[in-house]
Amino acid sequence: MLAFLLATAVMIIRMRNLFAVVMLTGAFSLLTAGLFITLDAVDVAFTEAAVGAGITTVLFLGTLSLTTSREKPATHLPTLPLAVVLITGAALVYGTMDLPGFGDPAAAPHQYVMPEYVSGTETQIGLPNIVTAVLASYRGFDTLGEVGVIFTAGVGVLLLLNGGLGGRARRNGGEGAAPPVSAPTDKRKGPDRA
Amino acid sequence: MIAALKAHLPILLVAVPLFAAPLCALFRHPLFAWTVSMLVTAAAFAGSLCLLAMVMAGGPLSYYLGGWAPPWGIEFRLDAVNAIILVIVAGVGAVTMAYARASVGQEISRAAQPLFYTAMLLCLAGLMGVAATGDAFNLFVFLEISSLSSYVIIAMGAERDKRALTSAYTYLMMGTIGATFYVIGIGLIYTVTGTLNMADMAARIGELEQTRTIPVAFAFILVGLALKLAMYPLHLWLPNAYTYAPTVVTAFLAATSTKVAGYASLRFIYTVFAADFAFEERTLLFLFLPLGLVAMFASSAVAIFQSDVKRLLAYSSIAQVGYMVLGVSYGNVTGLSATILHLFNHALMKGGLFLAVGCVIFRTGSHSIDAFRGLGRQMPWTMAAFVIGGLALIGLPATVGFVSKWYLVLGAFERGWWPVALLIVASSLLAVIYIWRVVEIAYLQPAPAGVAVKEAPLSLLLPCWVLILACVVFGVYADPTVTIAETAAQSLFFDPGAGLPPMDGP
Amino acid sequence: MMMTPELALILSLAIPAIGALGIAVTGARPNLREAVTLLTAGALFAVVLWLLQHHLEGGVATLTVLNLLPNLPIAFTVEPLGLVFALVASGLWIVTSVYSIGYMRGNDEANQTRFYVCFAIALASAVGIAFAGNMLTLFLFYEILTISTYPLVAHKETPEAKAGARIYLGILLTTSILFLLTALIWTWFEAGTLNFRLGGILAGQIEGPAVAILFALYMFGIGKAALLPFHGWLPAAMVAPTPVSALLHAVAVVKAGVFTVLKVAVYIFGVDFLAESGAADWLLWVAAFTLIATSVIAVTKDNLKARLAYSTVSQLAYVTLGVGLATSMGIVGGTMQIVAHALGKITLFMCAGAIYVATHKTEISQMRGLGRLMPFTFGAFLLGSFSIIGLPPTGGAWSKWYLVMGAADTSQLVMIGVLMGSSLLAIAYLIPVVARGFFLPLSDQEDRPQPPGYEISTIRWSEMREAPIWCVVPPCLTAVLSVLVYFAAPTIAAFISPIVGQ
Amino acid sequence: MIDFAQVLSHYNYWVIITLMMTGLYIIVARGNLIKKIVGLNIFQVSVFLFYITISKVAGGTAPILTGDPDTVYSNPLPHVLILTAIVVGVATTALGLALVVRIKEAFGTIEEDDILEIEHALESETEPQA
Repeated sequence: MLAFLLATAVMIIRMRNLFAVVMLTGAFSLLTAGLFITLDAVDVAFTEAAVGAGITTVLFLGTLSLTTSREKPATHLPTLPLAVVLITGAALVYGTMDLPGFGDPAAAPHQYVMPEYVSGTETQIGLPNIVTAVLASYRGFDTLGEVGVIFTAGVGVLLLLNGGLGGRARRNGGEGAAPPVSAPTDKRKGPDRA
Repeated sequence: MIAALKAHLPILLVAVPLFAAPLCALFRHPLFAWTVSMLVTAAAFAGSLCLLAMVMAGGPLSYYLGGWAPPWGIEFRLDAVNAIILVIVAGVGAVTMAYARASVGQEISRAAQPLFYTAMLLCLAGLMGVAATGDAFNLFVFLEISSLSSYVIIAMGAERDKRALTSAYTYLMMGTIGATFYVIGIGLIYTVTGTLNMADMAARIGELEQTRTIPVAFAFILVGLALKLAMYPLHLWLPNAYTYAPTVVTAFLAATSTKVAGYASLRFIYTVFAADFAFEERTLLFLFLPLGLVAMFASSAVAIFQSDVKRLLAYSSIAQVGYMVLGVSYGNVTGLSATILHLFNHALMKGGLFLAVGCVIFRTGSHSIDAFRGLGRQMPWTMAAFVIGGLALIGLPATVGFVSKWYLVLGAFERGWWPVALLIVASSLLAVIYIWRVVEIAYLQPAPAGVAVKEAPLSLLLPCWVLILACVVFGVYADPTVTIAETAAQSLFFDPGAGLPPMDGP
Repeated sequence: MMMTPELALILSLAIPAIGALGIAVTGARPNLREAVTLLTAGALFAVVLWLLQHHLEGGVATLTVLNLLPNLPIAFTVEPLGLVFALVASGLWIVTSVYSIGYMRGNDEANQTRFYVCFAIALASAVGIAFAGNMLTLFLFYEILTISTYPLVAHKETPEAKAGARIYLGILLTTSILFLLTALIWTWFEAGTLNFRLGGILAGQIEGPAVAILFALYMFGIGKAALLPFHGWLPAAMVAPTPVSALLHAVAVVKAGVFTVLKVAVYIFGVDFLAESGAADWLLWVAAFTLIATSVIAVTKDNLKARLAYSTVSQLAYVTLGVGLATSMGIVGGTMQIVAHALGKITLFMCAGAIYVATHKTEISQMRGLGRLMPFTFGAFLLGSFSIIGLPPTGGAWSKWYLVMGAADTSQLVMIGVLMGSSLLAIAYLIPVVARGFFLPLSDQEDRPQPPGYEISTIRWSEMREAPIWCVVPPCLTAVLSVLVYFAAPTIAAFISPIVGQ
Repeated sequence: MIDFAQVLSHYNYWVIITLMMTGLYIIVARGNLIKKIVGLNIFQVSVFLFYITISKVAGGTAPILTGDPDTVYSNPLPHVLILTAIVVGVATTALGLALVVRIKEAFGTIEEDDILEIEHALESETEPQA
């Protein structure tokens, strides 16, 4: 499955049709969700499928319908990005060398805080799903923050697309027709200058 | 009642703006939204001052959210370091909010104003959260709240100049990469320590110093935060974002956002990875020292050639971040105090300067250096504020800039790095050049014929002067700020993770 | 209300500051504004006199305001050296104010309110420097002085004025931030204090070449003392109106510079420590070179104010040379030189200004014969020149004398030669001005056939074309004062001798 | 130096790192603003994958209480974190896309190079004669 993921990612790089790219991204998310299930993360898998594969794709498609769906070919050599990526990747590989092996039950996260969550959920919360328990109680504030993030994004999208910025009126020029380039050259003529 | 309020003060500081924000969004009325924001920021400022007093008197405070003890629950930990950061954020927030009434009224359309204030409040809440929390992942969540809202409010500059959009986009890209790097770093640490509480991490990292994971995690967290901090050379998003954002936003973000990122870096460098950690020492010496110096000189030099005053100040900000980085690189208490002092001082002066430029924008509609011609006579109070703020940036005595510079140079002497000391003072001469360019144009060039510019209204001048006067007051009487900064530095330096509650089951 | 020393110290700073405010407020009504200026100047002088008397009675005046940095307060102390400087500055402010009023009105200059406000702030900072109790306080006022005089130098707002002001600010800020601030922090780092203490605070704290380096940082850092190669700001600032030049050269700015040099030598390093460590040896040579080189430049200048400017650079080097000698005689001579040069140079500048107001002439070559039209002005100029050259019966004679004595004490024969040579050069660049004024015919009368019996060397009262009286009386007054200083010199020497351990 | 067992137990990390870097590469190298956001998505999702991998305990089951005291559970904490992170990621994406829409409106293009060109033109237009 990991191999599939890789293949998808590489295809995304190669593709120029943004429409296809977006579809592939959705597929990428779905694949990840599948992986999550095999890794025992059912809640996450569900969320990823719904949010990552679903909502995100819808958002992308919406954007595409408002903008354009072709990507221009790159004009410059990707040497610098490659270098950045390779160095970062190398650093990460180096860093993971000393990580506990995959699925190692003796790894620190499973030894230290986690057992108390398990026992605590039983005795203190009384919910069967530990993830929900931690989410809602132990780390409830993260969840509150999460709500804050969604709210922020909502406000942001509303502001950007609807709220002001000259309002919708300016957008009546039609899709793709950019409003006239108005440089802030001579605002000295404003009423305050009178 | 008071006691309960006091006991829950840490969470209230974050929660009140967070919950007030929807209120603004719900009642779509500009004046209402502003009033709510103003009250909330003023209350947050009062609360943060109160908190600072409590911390200075009684030592670090720990607040368990929902009553769950760390490392299971999320903890807010407050010591002198983040208490002072909270004061900066809330204080500048309150001042800029007072300023916003007139400035936003002119720069942003009425329909968008309520949501704009909502976003401002969210940004404030996020920044306060980052500063207050003691949990590494919780920090990420708050960081994202503040970042997302700052992308939005920067983009609001698009009503005046569409380039605000692209700068917000660039910031979003770099900011998200930074945040993701941060998450990767946290993931690595979590994998080896099993905890997300910063103080707890610190305690458990001690045994793991030799692993290869820790340095890499350190690097990722640092790069992530440095992107937010606009540390040279990861500053590319900053000049445009500051230039095209609405005035209020620029002043607010310049004074708070980079400061909070700076704080978070300090927290990780000193509390989570104790400073005697050998890898870190090398990082400080070989990375921070040169980068700090390069930032100071390169960005100041670039600032000299800017024809846009906001951009000029933006580059100067990057240079000032260089000073902060330099202070950290000393690896001694004096240097660290200098950094913390400069976090505070720079917030005052840059905030004041951007507000002064805002007054000019308000009257002339432009932030090009040309718009400043003859303003010395036409807008005497505004320009006087600009001059004093500029002098503080240069670091002349009786201003806050002097105090930071003093400790920065003193730290260099303590370290025996006298060439660095000379470089610091030399770099402030570059500030003389770029500030004086503006001053000369404002005072010694005749105003363009035929246009009369009035002095900015009081509602703009007052907030601006509050910050500028603070520059002078804390420059002449730096005793309290220095004491706080030194306490903060001591606590960062000598007892990482001190006062951690005993690790029993919940 | 009882006058206490603390109150007097506060007043000495507050009066000019409040004066500045008052001037700003009354800016729209010139007469009232000028009255405020004069009143302020008078009040300040009175307070300083009170402090002098208090000091002579053995009283101690100190004042600690608040901690700028922990353990580093803004503090003030009255001591002889500072008193001398404060007296010179505040006393000459009265004279300059009177003169400025005549000059500014005579020339119908713009921005007069700004001019008087900045002047008052400059005076406040000069007093702050004079009474500073530690190096940090001194530095604080030193920088305020720099900033507050910048608008004065740029007063005319012409491109030349802007360029001159830029150089002025550039050099003064560069040196003070780059060297002086570094020196300050270094001192704090080594000695743990910046308080002025007799015998110095650095003695025993620092040794080896570091002493000389630190001393050099101080000496070059005090850009206002105009030691080569950081003298360029003085000639550049010549674009300013004459009263400003008087302020720069005589009242506050350069005096603040050399005063700081003396302070550093006496209270930071200590004369004995300087002499022992030999850290100041190089200074002698730099000062000597400055002295001679700028005198030579002065001779070549035709513009009167430029000539006077280079003369100032050269005269300031006398003070620095006194410090370089590192003997008590040198310090006494340096202090005397502050007084004498202040009186002498202010006279010369005011005369130059008076000539400009009356005839709009700036070049020496144009000034032939003017002496007969303006006998008082040129008479004052002559006395001022005497003081600069060091001829009796003027104050300058004593300062030069003490310096020569100091040089003799330390067997610096070369320095004696330098001092003598420089006096000769001073004769060469000052006396011709007067001589041309009195003994050559007026330039525009040369071609005209003279009426019979016309003696070119007689003064014709009927043809007098003096500048307005407010421009003429002040230089005459200062000229007389420089003569009086000649007789008061032993008193002054006795007054400051405690600080040099005699 | 690296023994085979370690490679086996760590290869999953490395694949994930490769994925991350693919995402990062798209962000940095590609000029299309939408494509960049796609890259960002891939980058973030790979990080999520990394966290979930950490949480896996060999032989464990999903962290839902079974009532059997001997059950080995996978670690729930990373799951919680990633739930939060997914939402944050989507919020960022939404905001980024909204910006793209606005940029398209304002500049008429969503290619970085074209935008830079337009901005450059604006720059020289507003540049003062000095």
